[in-house]
Amino acid sequence: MFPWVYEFRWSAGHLIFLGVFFSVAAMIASTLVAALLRTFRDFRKNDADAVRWHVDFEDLPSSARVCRHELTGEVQHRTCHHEFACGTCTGHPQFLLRHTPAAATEDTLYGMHMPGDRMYHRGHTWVRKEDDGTCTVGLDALAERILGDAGGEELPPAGTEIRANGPAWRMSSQGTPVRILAPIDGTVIATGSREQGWYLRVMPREGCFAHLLRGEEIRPWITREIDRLQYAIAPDGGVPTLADGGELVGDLRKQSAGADWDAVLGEMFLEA
Amino acid sequence: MDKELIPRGVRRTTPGRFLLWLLPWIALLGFGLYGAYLCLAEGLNQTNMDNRFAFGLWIYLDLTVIALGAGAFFTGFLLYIMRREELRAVINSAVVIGLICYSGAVAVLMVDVGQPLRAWFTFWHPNVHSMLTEVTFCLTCYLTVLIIEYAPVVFKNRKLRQVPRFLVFEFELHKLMPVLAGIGTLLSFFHQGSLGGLYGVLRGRPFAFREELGIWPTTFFLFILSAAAAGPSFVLITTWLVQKITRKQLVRPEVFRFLGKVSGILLLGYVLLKTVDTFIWINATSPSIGFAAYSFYRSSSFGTWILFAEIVALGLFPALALISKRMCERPGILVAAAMMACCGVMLNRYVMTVQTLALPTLPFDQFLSYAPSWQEVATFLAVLAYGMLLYSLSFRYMTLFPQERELSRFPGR
Amino acid sequence: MGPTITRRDLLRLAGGSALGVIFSPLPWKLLDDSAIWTQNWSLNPPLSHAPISLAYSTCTLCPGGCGITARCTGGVPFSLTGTKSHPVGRGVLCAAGLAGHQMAMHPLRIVQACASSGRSVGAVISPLEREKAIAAIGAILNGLSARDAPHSVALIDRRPGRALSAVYRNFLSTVPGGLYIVSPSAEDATLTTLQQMAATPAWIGGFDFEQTRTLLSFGAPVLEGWGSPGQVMDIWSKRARTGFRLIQADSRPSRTARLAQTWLQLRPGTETILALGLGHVIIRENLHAHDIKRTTRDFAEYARLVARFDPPTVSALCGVSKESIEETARTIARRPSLVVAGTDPAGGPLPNEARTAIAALNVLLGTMGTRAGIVARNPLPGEPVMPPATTIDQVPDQSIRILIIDGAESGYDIPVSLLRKKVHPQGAIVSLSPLLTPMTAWADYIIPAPAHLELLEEISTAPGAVTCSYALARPLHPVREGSTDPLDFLRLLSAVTAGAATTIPTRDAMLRARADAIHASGRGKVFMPQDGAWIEVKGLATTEQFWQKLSEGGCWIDDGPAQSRSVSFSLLPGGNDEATRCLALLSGSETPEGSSVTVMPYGVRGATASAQVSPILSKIFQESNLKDLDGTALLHPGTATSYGLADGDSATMHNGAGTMRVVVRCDGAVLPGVVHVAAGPRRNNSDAPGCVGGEGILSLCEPGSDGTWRLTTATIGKAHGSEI
Amino acid sequence: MDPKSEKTARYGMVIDLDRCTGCGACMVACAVEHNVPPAESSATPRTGITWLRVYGMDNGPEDSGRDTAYIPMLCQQCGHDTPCIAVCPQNAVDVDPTTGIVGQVPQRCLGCRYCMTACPYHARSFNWWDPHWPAGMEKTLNPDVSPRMRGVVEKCNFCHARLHQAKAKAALEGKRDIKPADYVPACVESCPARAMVFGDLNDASSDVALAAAAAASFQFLPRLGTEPKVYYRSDRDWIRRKADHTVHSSLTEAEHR
Amino acid sequence: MKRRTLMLIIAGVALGAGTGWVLFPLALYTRESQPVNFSHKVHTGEQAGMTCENCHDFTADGRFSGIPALDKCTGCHGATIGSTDEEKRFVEEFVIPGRPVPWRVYSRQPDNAYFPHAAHVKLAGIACEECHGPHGAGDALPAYQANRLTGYSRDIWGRNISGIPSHPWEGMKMDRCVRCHALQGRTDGCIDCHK
Repeated sequence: MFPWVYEFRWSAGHLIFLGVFFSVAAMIASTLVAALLRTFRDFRKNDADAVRWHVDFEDLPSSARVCRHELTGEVQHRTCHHEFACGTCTGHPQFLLRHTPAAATEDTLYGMHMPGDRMYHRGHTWVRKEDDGTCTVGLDALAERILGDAGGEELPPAGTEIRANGPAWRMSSQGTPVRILAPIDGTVIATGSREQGWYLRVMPREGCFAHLLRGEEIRPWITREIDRLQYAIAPDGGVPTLADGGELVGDLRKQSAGADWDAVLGEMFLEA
Repeated sequence: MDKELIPRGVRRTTPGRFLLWLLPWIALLGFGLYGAYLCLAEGLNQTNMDNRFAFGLWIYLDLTVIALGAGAFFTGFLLYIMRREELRAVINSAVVIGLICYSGAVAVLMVDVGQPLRAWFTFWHPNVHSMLTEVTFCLTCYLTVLIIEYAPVVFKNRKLRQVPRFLVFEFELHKLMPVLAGIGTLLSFFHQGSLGGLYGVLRGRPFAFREELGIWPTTFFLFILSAAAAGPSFVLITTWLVQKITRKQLVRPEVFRFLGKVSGILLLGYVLLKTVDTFIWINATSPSIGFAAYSFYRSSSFGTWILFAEIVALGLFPALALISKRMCERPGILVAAAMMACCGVMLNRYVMTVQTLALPTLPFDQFLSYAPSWQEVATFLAVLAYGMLLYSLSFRYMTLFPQERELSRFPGR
Repeated sequence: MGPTITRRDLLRLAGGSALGVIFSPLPWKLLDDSAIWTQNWSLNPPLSHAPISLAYSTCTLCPGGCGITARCTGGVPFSLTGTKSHPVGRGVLCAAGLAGHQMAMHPLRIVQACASSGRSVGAVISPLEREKAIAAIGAILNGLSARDAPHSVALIDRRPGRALSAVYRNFLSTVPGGLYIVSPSAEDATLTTLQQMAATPAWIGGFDFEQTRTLLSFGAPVLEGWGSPGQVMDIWSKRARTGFRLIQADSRPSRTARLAQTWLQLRPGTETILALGLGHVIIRENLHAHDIKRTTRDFAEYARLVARFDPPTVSALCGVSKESIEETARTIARRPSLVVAGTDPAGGPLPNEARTAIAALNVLLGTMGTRAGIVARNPLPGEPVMPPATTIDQVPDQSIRILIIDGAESGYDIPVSLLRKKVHPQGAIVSLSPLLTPMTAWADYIIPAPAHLELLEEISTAPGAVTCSYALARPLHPVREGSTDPLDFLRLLSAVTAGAATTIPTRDAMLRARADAIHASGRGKVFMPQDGAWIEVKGLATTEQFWQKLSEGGCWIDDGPAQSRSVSFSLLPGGNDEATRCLALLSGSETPEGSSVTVMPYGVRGATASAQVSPILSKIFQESNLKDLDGTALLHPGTATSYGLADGDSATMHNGAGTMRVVVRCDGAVLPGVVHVAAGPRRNNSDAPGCVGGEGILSLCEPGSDGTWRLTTATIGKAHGSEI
Repeated sequence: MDPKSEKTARYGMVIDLDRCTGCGACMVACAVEHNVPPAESSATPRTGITWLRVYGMDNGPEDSGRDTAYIPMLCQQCGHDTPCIAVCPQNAVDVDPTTGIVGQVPQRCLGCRYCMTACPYHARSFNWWDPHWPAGMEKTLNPDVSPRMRGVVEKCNFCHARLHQAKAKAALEGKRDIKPADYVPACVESCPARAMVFGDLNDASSDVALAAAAAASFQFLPRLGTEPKVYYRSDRDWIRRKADHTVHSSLTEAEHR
Repeated sequence: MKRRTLMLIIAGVALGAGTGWVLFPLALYTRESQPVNFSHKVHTGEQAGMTCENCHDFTADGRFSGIPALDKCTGCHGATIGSTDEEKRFVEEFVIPGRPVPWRVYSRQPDNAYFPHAAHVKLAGIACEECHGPHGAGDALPAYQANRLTGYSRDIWGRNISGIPSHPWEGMKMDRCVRCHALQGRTDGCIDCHK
């Protein structure tokens, strides 16, 4: 095998064969090492959450990745490939040039309180800019409905850095753990609670709101979300429609207890 | 606990029923391992192999599973190198199948050799002219590759992915997959080939001996082609089976059709080359060393019908069926054709292993027969059971079919 | 960083030490050592490192008397070869002889006196103190009285002509009803018959093969162990030059028959007819010796008898074509030629009239007493002239009270049933065999003798040889504790026996007496194996010197054959009733009825069912198809299919005498309706070396009135059940 | 030491099939010489260990079927394209360059049995069992030949241990080349019919070289191109016809099989 | 990399290496002393002045006798000739009862290795010391160490556990044979040295 092992012959056949073998072995090894090094690098840059979001996003069904400009009907069909980071999207600015989204016209959708003065994240959190430059982060009404009487919030202590699409906090809905995606980058300065109607007070990083949904985008988005919810709860569309007479039914949980809520939560909170 | 391991949003049966499904396989595995233990402890007298039938069921098994396991490398090749994205739907499953086939084959080989503790001599003092050396080197390397390819599938398990290190490593590894796929293709190319060469070089066995092209006998290339043809078919069959057993739709129909088409085209190529090779063998190779090819088929049970079955019935027919669009529209025909294709390749391996040794060479030889002992069969079944277990576990706890979740949620879309 | 050890810490430590170990010799040396362990495989026996030496002796496995050169390490022989240019062995050994040094370690070796629980197959054999056993035998001996006469105390000597044989006879002469029985070896068959036909009783003859050109053999296994193998092989391998020609008259496709230049495949049991038929042609064509009238007393009667055996008749009965009968007659008439009657090592002798008819051909052709024929041989000096010994078939049934079976191997089988018939129900059988042969297993008492090459023994004239020879078999192994020299057995027995008052000589004295007599005769010369030198006996001043030479492995050879005196023979010693017996044959033998087949047992000399061979002979009997394991049944494919049998099937054969299991081997050269069953070694059984099966095919062979068992009938059919 | 001063030999053998009577002495002598253990109880002709095996062959139904030849088959020591050497994955088989003897080293052998499938003469045996000798018989092992372990292949090497001793003997006298008489394989030595001639084929004057060159001598399956160094001789041409396997004969064989 | 981590890893390495280099050899080899404490020095020194060949000689058929049999010793030591207790013991225990001395052979090769001394000594003219070292001058016999796994003497591998000889004569493994033969430009077959 090696020149110093007896029976090693300096013949062409030997050299070619072993040459190929050793280079293959080397390639396999280096691939592994490369992967490991890159892993460590990611951790040094603590991109772990970014990676996780990236992986999760990859696994999202296309129905969950509808572009905001499709929502507004500016384009027939468009699926997001930028992990909802419109800032990095090349198409987004052109759309904005052509059409600036109008403000929201109503605060109640399907009987849910979805005020238009807030910006919404695909993970069903809202962000409200306060006058002191901070932001308040909360769960939108649909999320509250889906979670039902959720509890066991694990809110990040003040001073924690959160990054958009990274985990903001965890809570559990009837035993099922749910992680809530952070809508924006920033530093937590205070924590609220469900009763208070908000969860985090965040000092945002500059200009990290581009990707949030707002104004006229909200209604079509919620409509599609309810649509997805419907499928998630009953793939075969067995149960009566959730929104009867424009009102989302009261207690989703009771209404469709048989559903795989674990899957539903994963679906709706964009968790693989 | 069990629930938290199952991927989100896919339906799996209850732990109880799953265990019930595993039990028989576990029992079978135990039985098989006992048989293998006997062979290792008592020596190979436990088998029905002998000095004349020095290769038996096990070698045949190795040739076969490795041919069928070729799906792993070829799917990987098409996906990562040829960028056929539709195959992403089955790549994980293909990798698991490959892993099972190759690790199983290596395990059986370790029982098959008389002195397993000396296995590493092949690396330390390799005889590079031996086809078996080529096989050994490639198998070990490719098995490593398969394990590495399997790792991401494991790391993406719902529980494990919670560990950031695993998730990130998986992510980084996945990005390098094309490299591994490339290496895997190279390795498979060589060992599928050298498995064919294994017999082609036997000038002492006129039935198997073939002319050399370059440094390899023609069987080298025929094996590569046939394996590449059988691989996708086998992936197709397994996927179809899993769908039937779990009563779920796991991949979109067009994936089946694509696999079928690939398999068909390669099979057609194989059949053509095989035919040419056979004619050369009958008219030149075999007579040149004093044996009339027909004499191989006159003696006892191996008639010329074998040639026909191998090349036409289980070669040409399925190839045409798989290629034709109209046929492939009908899943029944598609699967049947794929099965025929696999059987054809298995038959080829069988003939290569068994008929080669059964035929006499010396004028006073007799035609020999051989039937494996229960220990041999048991060892074989152990591999089957091991495969079943590994696949079942992988299917339950890992995402073998990425499309499953969406298909289960939005059927038809 | 607190003092608490976390799991992560342990992991780091482990990782570190793994690294450390990798950079130490441990894993690599272990890998290397494990490989070395598989390479020298400590499970294998270690080899001797003692110095190598040569030792010379003589093989005693059969009467052949081939010289042995043994390579020894630390005094233990590890390989045997024929002593180069040995006058008897011609420098070669047969397959059995080559493994002779292993017989002392035979798994079926008995090394203590035993008593058997019964005479049924698989009887329990349990150790018994030697003195007790001998006392018990003595008690029976003393208990014998005129009341239960006619009774006999019989001893079967399987190797007559030894000094030991003489001692046996002396002992028997002193016990009431003592009876000395011999089982003649095959080569003697023709010669003893000629003795009976000769006018002068003490006529001893030998075959002058070396010179002869045509050998007509009636079923003698000439090329499979006959005479001294070396001599026969020598003649055979030179045949291209010398024109030696072998004509084999044999029903079985034996190796000899297949190899012989001419093979007359005659129907079973038609040897007499063929012999007389040949006589017919010889006389008709006037090919007989010119002085036939002078050398025979009843030529006329003979001529009248054979006149009835014209070729067409004979051909119809024997299945040998008329032409080849005539051709054969003419060939053997072209002298020098010899005609010999065979005895199959397992199938036993030919019937009397066959032996006479065959021997008569020699007389007819005038080969008697002439060069290249059958020549008179000088007796071995010191061999006491004794009345001819009894043969077993002459003993009345159930008359034997004590039967002692000598341990020496003649190489030929006797069916136990034959002995059983002769022994009284209350009688006792004593075996002196060192090995647990089927015959031994059937004995009531076993006083095992030392094994082959453990005891100083003698080998005299090989059967059928023209000149006598004498050599000592020097022991190559120490005598194993617990075995008993037959001489000691006799001594102990006579000590406890009332009548017996003979003094039993010591082995040394016994053999020296022989040696001295030879030396006194002053005849012959001694071959020395060390350097192949020849030493004239006359040149050796003292008997001590002669003895010295013999014990160094020397082999004494007499000077040439005796002056042939013209002897007259009777061609029909049996007179008229013999003639009528022969004529009766013309009516044809009754063919076995419907379902049953003609069964002929066969064996290889020294490797029959009753003679154990070294386990290494499995190479030719079990691990290859060269020779047949016990219970191999050769059938014509046609016959096999007619009984629903195929090659390799296991079948059962059954007749009045018993049932046995056989393995079918189809052979196109076998006569239809005939089954040849091998009585040979069994497959090695390392798991249960002590266990002994039945007697094999011979248990089906009921010896007939004429004391032959070579032909019998039985039914054959596919075996059911798995027991073998 | 300079290898050139050592004569390179090409040891070979000629077996006279007209002399062989199939007595099997050679097989026993061989087994004893090489410490081959006796058969296990369940061993068969197909699982037994025989470095040398005598086969019987008759002239078949197309002739009388009555004429029989016994054929001692041992490793044919193929001199060209040696089938077993190329296939061994770990160099356990090689040709000894100075003697032309094909050597098999059980200590290196992995037991994959590929060489056995490669050998057209079935001259190789596999150790299906642990070697086992009856109690005491292991004392009678030949000290010059190491017993093989379970799970490896073994075969004839022309009694190479005897060549070792011959060389040692020569070396003691300061010579490199051996006396031919000092090196005779066990089978040749034991053959009662003297049917085997052994020696150096390179030495044109040797008996074996002359016999091999004789008209009546032939090889088995010469068309495979393996150039065996074991020759056979017979004056019976049906034997020569069968030995030289031709398309014609292979067909007729098939007819009758 | 925190300091603690580094320390832990270094400690681990030390631990592993220690096991491999120190404990492993102790565990691997047995130690047995020879039946008689034979002094080569006494025999080869001036008072006796014997050479290697006097005891380790060849037999007529070219075999090497190796360790001499008892009779060699008895030649001189038929009765006690020296003054040492060890010799006295030797004579009483072995010579008088004629019991062969169960010497443990340091350089005993496996049964499957064939080493013709004749070729190496007579033809190649290799001196004994080149392989066996200067033990001819040694006064006492070192303890015999056997490898528990392979059963061979430690001297085959060499005293140094790493396998790197600390003396030119140390180690008698195949690599050494091959290296020397390669230097001689010999082309051997396996069976030239394996039996």
